Amino acid sequence: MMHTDYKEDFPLLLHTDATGVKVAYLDNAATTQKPRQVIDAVRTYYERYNANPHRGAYAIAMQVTEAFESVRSKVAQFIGAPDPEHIVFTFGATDGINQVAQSYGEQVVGPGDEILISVAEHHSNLLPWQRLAANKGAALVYLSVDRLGCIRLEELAAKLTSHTKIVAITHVSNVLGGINAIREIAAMAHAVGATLLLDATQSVPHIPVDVQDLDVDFMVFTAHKMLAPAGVGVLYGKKDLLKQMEPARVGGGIVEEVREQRVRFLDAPMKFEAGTQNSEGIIGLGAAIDYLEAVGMERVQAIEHRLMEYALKTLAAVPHIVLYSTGDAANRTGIISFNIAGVHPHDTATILASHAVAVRAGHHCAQPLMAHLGVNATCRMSLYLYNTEEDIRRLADGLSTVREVLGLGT
Amino acid sequence: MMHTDYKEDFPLLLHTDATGVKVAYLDNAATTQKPRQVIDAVRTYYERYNANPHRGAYAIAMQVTEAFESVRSKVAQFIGAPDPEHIVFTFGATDGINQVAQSYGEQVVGPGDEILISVAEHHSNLLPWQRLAANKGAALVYLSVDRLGCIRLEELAAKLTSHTKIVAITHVSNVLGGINAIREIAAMAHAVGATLLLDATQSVPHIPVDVQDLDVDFMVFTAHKMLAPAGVGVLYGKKDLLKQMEPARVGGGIVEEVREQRVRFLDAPMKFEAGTQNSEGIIGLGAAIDYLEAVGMERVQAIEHRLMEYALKTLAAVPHIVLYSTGDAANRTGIISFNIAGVHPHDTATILASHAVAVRAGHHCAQPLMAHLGVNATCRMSLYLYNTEEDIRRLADGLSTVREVLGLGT
Amino acid sequence: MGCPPYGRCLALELSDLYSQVIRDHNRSRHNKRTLCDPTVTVPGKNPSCGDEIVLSLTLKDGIIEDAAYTGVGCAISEASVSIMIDLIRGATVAKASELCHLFFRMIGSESLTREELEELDEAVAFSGISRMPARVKCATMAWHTLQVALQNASP
Amino acid sequence: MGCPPYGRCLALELSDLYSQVIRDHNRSRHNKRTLCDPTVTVPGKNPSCGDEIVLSLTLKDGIIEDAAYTGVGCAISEASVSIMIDLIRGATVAKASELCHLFFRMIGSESLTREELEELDEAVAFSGISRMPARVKCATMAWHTLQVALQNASP
Ligand SMILES: Cc1ncc(COP(=O)(O)O)c(C=O)c1O
Ligand SMILES: Cc1ncc(COP(=O)(O)O)c(C=O)c1O
Repeated sequence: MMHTDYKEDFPLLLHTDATGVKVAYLDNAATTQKPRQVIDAVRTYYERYNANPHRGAYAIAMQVTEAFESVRSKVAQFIGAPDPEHIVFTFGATDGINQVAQSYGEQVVGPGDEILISVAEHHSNLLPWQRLAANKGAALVYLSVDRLGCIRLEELAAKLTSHTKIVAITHVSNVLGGINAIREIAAMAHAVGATLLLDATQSVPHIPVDVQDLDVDFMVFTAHKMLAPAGVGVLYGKKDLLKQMEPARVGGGIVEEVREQRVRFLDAPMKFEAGTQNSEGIIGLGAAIDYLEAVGMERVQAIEHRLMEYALKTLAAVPHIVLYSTGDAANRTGIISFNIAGVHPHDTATILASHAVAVRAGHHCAQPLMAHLGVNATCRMSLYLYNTEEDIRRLADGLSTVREVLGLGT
Repeated sequence: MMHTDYKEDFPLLLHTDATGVKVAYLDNAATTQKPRQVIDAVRTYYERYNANPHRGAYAIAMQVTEAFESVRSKVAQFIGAPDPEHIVFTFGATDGINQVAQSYGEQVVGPGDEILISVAEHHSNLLPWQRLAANKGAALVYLSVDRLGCIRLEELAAKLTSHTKIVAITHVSNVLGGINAIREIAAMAHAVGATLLLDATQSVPHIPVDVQDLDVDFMVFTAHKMLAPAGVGVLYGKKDLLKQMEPARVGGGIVEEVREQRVRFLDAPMKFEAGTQNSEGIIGLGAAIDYLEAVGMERVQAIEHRLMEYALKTLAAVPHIVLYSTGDAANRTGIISFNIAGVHPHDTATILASHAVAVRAGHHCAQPLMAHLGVNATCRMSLYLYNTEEDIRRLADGLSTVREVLGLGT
Repeated sequence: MGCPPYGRCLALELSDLYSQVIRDHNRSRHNKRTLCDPTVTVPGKNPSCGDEIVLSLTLKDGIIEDAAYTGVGCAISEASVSIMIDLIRGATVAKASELCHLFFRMIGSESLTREELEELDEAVAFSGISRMPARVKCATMAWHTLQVALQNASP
Repeated sequence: MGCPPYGRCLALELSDLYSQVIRDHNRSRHNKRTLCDPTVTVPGKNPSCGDEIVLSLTLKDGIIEDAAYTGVGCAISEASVSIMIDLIRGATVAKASELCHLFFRMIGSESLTREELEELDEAVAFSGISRMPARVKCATMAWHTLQVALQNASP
């Protein structure tokens, strides 16, 4: 059953602790909570049809195989991929980006070539390219970003050259929340013959995403940030690209034939899924997509947009607050980075924690962006469809106590 | 609560289908069932303290971090590692072996060097080395095996040379079930300066394993074959080896400092755990180890040994059966490979499935071993602590019907 | 997702899977032999078991004069290739190609007309295989191999 | 595993974490300055927030004549380094090293004698930090840095 008060579906958000308090969970960019529907899907798998998929002729083995492959179809349809063969299951977004850097990057990047990323990339969409560039004698070129973490198309135009082999860009900054203009970026990258990898980790859970409409070449995202279990991710790739790639990880389940000194791999997507996959996680992802589709991604976006308008207004009124991305709620998802003047973000987060308000403090795995912003660290609140205005009020109220707790006056 | 009839703890094994039948689950070498204790640990995580570990100052984030790290300690103690820093969480055994091949293998293997494996290796402990050898101009050298899939120490002695850089051997063959003499193999490998990786995927769940006693350099295993969730594995490594390795996968959570063009990684084990880990799976692994320790690994081994004596006797009496590893139950775990004469193993497995008896048919991701045995494929039954003599009787009864169903007489 | 009864192999009865036709072809093996001078020889592989069946055709003037197979497979795959060979022996390449399409439509659970089913003759023994996903590849391997053989043979 | 109350930061009261001592050191910042001619300067880093605190010591004849720090950290880490500097200023290298050990024993939840606790003086403000795992590194960074500095300084 689906409620309009979505919190009702999330046992963790309903739980009251010994002091009668519920958590105001505002760390959704780190990971999201799981609805009953997902928790039940995982439990039902364990209790009714747990088996190793693709490997048995008995009833439960066939059932898990069918469930597993039906999630592949569901994911394809959810992100607008032409068919399930475009969908590779990974162990997370980080795993997916590393696979592309190793399998595809190793093939196409050579000395003197360039890889283009933005200064707002998560370390997971930075370090694989930094290493690839270093190994190959290629250059890792950075694009700066605006106040919402978005790249500027003029700068992109200036930096794209015939040497640019790969453009790897986040759809949405995990610190500032702005939505990049991917359709334009893809067209510009393709015009110089570069391949575009989209890190959609912070977009797929929050806004409608259509890979064919955006015309991206590769796209990765991670299940645990979209109501589903951890240890599962998705890599979408255009068919000819997947076809030309050797698997980055090799082992059981991906071969047509193994001889002592040679191997013939299966076709994509199977050839990329070496070893036993996280079936329960994949089945949980299927249930999460069902949940999100029942709500509707337009509606998810609208809910977050409405909450963001409230949050921007409410936080702006907090004394001594420093907001790192001001402006209105347009063209962004539900992420706000901030600090309290004179207070280290770790202290702010700890004091908020004592009010059972969960936000994250730190560099958010985006140290180059921190350098760009001229800070060591920030606090970040990040919304999802189950958040409420009350959560945001509790955040603002908690923030108002911070300086006093530290003896800095109010 | 722990029963002596362990089946009572496993909801899937207790479930009766519409026709009143329970499954006789004999495919434990592929994956094992999950006890209530593990299922509950996962559910409690989702309902009470789901958060991204190592990343938050709020209560549930600290709680998951503590739970996560306490499983690391538990794993260390379970396999006799000196301390938790030796334990790297991976996404499975396949992932762990690939990491060692990429991080360590790339460093130490050069042209003319040799990598020694057995013909009984699972593809996951074969293909990473086959590729490494090909990339480096090194040789992949095979050891043959005896009727239980064990290597012979004389052949090992003859093939170990000063060129041997890596010996990668399974502790227990996933097809034939024999237990390799790892202590001796380790000493012999070390005597020529080679590094030993032990694939303990089929041993750690079934027999007591102590990494210091065996003196292995690396060891991998996978959680889903030991009562725990899929998508989690463990890599043990000696400290100086882990120290000298660069991470194979890079991304968030593994860095001390990231600049645009350089990075400084954290120490092991953190530097190998890029990206969000499978926390629920790791917490489930902790519950699975608690379960196995409450039973006692000596007892697990004794239960399987007793069942194996019964199974060897019972299956030997099945008409037209061909057993691929005869003899008594000594020095082996609960795995038997077999065929019915004149019948393809896929047909045998399908007919067994109609009796709700779950065994696996195929090459078991061990094609070179199949070639060595002179078959394309076999059926395999594999036991775990919850199996019973009745499961084995149902297997034997089912097997007796196979030739008749196919019109080959009885 | 409902749970199928364990003893049912996902809703296909054992006697439907191993029907008389299939059992007969398995025993007779009349199409399991080596052709003297085949026009085209194509291996077909089932990666899940490592099985290989090699299909050979002798073509003359667009007619499949003879066909045979070697190799080993399970009861389903050997019966499927044997039944297929009976069907295509003497047929034109065009006709064989058409039978391929019909067979895949049937496996894909499309409902065929009575005439179409008659064309497939004994091969309708596999019409229920889609309810047994683990074995679909066994039934289709022969026909996939035939498609490749026909392509290779066409000038 | 029991669930700690959300509002409790794992059983450490906010007023214990941000005690008067810690607040005072945070405000006064009397040890936050640059030494003219330090014998040894060592950076300490907290990877979880990217913070860096640089500790400088002036040593003469085995005595820490002066000490100071620069850089930024959270309230806990800045208070910890400041309290540490007050403690070691004027102490012998041997004594400072002993204080390190005492401090780590306290953080590791060992129970110390009254005399030992007295030696740690204001640093006992961090005795409860182990109940707040996310902040342990903030409290210990100063002392880890001191250990490195003393090693670097010893001839
Ligand atoms: C001996 C052996 N090694 C490695 C593996 C690979 O384990 P996983 O698929 O969990 O990565 C398996 C099981 O599939 C195995 O039996
Ligand atoms: C933008 C972005 N990319 C990549 C990642 C990495 O995802 P994961 O840790 O699930 O691999 C994250 C989240 O941590 C992210 O926010």
